[in-house]
Amino acid sequence: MPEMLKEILKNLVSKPATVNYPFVKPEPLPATRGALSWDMDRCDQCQDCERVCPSMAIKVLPEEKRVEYQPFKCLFCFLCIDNCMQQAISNSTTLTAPGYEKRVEVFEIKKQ
Amino acid sequence: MKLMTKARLKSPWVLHFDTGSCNGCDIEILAALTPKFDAERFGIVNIGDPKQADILLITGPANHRNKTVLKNLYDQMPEPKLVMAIGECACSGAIFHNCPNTLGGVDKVVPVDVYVPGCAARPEQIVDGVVLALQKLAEKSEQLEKKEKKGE
Amino acid sequence: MSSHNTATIQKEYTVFPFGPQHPVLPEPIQLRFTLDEEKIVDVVPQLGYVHRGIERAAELNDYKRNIYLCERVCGICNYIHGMTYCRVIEDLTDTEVPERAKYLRIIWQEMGRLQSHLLWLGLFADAIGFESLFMQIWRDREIILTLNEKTNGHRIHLSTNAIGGARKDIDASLAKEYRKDLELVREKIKVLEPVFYKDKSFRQLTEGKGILPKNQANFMGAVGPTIRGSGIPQDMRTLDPTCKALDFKPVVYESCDSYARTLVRFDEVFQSIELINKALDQMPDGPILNKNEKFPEGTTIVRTEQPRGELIYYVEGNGTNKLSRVKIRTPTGANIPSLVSMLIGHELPDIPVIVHSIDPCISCTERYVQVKKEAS
Amino acid sequence: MTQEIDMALRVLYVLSAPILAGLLTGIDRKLTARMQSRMGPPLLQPFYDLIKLWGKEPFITNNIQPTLAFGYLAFTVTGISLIALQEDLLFILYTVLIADVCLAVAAYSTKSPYSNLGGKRELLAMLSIEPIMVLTAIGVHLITGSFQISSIFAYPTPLIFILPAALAVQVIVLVIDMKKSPFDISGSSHAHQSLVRGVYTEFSGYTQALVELGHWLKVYFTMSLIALFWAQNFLIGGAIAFVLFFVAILIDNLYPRLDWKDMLKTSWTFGFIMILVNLIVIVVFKVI
Ligand code: SF4
Ligand code: SF4
Ligand code: SF4
Ligand code: SF4
Ligand code: SF4
Ligand code: SF4
Ligand code: SF4
Ligand code: SF4
Repeated sequence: MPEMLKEILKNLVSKPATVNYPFVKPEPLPATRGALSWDMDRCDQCQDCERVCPSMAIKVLPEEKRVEYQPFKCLFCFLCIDNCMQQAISNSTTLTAPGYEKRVEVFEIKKQ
Repeated sequence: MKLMTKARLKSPWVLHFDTGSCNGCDIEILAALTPKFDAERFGIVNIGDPKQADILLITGPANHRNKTVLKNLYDQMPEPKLVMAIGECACSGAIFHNCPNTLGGVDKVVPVDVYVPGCAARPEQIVDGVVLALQKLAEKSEQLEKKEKKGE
Repeated sequence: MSSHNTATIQKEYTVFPFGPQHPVLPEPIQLRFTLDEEKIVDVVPQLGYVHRGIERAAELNDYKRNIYLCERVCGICNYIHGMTYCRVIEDLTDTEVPERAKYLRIIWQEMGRLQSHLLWLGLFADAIGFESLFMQIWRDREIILTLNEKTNGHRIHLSTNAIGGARKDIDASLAKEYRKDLELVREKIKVLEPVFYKDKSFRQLTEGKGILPKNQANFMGAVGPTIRGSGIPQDMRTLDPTCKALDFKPVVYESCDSYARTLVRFDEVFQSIELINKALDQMPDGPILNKNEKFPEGTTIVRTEQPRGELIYYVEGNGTNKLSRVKIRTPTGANIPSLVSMLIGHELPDIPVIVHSIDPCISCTERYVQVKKEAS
Repeated sequence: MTQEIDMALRVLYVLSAPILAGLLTGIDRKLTARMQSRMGPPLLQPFYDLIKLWGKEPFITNNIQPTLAFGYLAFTVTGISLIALQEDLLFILYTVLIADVCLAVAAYSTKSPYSNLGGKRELLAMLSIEPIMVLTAIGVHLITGSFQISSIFAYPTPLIFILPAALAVQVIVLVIDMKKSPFDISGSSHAHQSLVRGVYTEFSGYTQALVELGHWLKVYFTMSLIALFWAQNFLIGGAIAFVLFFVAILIDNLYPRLDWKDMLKTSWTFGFIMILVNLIVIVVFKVI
């Protein structure tokens, strides 16, 4: 007797396990590692994040007073968040969106 | 004529090639085909034959050995075709940026149409990426048809 | 290509390339089969398609940055790779790991194994054309991945390793979810037990295929489920005192064929769930991270058990922030000689079964295999 | 008047074949998906695939391949038309056999080892279903005294009551024809096997569309035969054929792929014995 029979018939009559993404978007879990952003009011350009980043996705340019972040290079390991003394980096639970180009995100300190 | 474009959008068959990824993205591509995400909803079939595929999914940073294989596979695919770089290391080398045998991103070998971030790229992101790719496919399809009309 | 192989081609055997791009193998390895009709006469593995040079990069980086590079030696056993690297560095810097972190490591290590074994059982089903079983197992595997995401935010790469402990903790409410979800997985996989134990067609396909006798397994240096399926209880987890405290015993099957290797993995799924549950129960309270800013000095070896077998990290430190040598020996590399010996004499339709039965993972294997320029 | 309606029905049967056959494939994919607790593609998916393939840039491996692909389709269509004309059963079976040969030769005509092995296995698949079909046809002859399809209709009782075992054996034929596991050895719709796409490997663009359409029609043809043999009422016949179709999909999901030896073994032993026993029972007990 084929042993899968019961399971298959059960599957056939029950609802499919499919989440109809992207038409149905499930709530992201609170721990989900999504896109990063820099709060430049807090950042003191110490370059700690650049130093710990294992894939060199961050460039801190103290002279130009800005941070360049490459979401298409980032591993979402969040070492930068853990290591920033100023807690200037924060993450959302929204996943980084795919794109036609490799974006570079620039965060600048507003000039007074 | 519009029917053809619609059919193309409804039936993107994919070919997956690993150019030295860590497997993370490969298993997520497979996960995108399995019940929870079921990419077959969009007509996506993992076809395994470059001559019959529409979208080439590449994972991994590409290296000196497999770049010829990759180029070959790309050339064997008939038009209209698209290339998606899945995962950070396929996009830019990411963690493998200083590995001596990697090229740092598959766009050094073949033109890439859609970049999907994430390490590993999650099935949701891959599905989003396919949606983007389909928009591009629609443009390509229309261009192709215009060309055909001119040719006649 | 060996001269032996060229000689056989002249006798007009078919040379059948399996890979590097092949749907049965998600990863690019090429096995060149020389076939007499459908019978395998010779196999020449061709490697190098995923070689990246990770070991070299690990020597170029600051040693602290390497954790996540080592995780990405491979995505499937990522946690164990990262953990082994951390343990090597802890050894070299004399860092004491807090008790709680040790238990956390066991939990995530077993989560990785669970995920990997389920993945493999599915892929194996797929390789033999059992699509419904593949879908079923991968559907249930999603529960594990979601659980991973609940704790760490990632489905695949956990990124919770840190030198001297762990970056994340499992609190009481999470532990409850772990127990609940793992029970769910256990039930769902239990349902499939008759398929693996009894299903006639499944047994017909795997029994007696790819025999690796006990002494041969030892001689060829097989590791992991491959050697345990040949009746030798070799498991690196027995070296781990924390694992010992949870009275861990390796799963062993005696029949030496693909079927035995499948059952080892199937049983280990339940064993892993049990281990995680025990670890959750016995986990002491306390800190999880013990920072130490010393630079690694000296040489050391750490052996751990990956889902596919023994993993060895050998590291030389020289008292600076860079390491002078990182050497990783992975299970698939150790199993390839066994694979070649298993394949010869079998027929073409058996290839997927046998190749899969060692669970070949090329990603981690190809850091060190010497790359020769391919002719043509 | 009835003759005209009859004529119209026959024309309708041939003309609607591609649409019905495509829908069947769609239903197949949907059912398979649901058995695997997936949502599955839309019902019209096969048509989208076909139209897309038609619009793809063709890579022709050699000159003879498109002709053979077309031959595959043409002979299958001929087979279906011959059913509509209620021609000689053996004639119909061998016409469709030529279609299969076309496919196998097309696969052989290329250099790819995958394709060649696939072609070889396609021949083996033919080898295992043809005897069953022919034996069944002989059974029909035994009962009705003729190979003509019209004689089946003229016979007083539906054949389902006389040849039940032969009907059951048709499941094997259907499984092999649909290229479903355990017997999807020569090629499958998904790429999950050691031969990649088997016989289909070297087709692309419009030749692939032709072959794909041919394959749908081949399944449709087998199902029509099943429907024809066992009932005189189209609807009942269709229902029987559909039940068998469902069983074939179920079997696909229940078994892993076996090799060609098992396929030959199953069809030549199990299939033969079932039909032979059926025929012997008929002859001995004079059921007719
Ligand atoms: S570590 Fe924090 S404060 Fe320092 S540069 Fe980075 S973001 Fe700014
Ligand atoms: S990073 Fe540390 S050691 Fe280096 S200059 Fe700054 S404070 Fe000194
Ligand atoms: S999350 Fe990790 S990889 Fe990404 S920028 Fe931060 S440190 Fe770099
Ligand atoms: S992007 Fe990350 S997970 Fe994906 S293949 Fe590359 S290293 Fe692995
Ligand atoms: S194996 Fe060769 S290429 Fe790779 S890291 Fe070592 S020396 Fe470099
Ligand atoms: S090459 Fe290295 S790992 Fe292999 S046997 Fe020799 S010493 Fe051991
Ligand atoms: S054995 Fe396989 S899964 Fe594990 S690390 Fe190596 S490549 Fe990855
Ligand atoms: S073979 Fe060459 S590279 Fe290898 S250890 Fe000997 S001398 Fe060094």
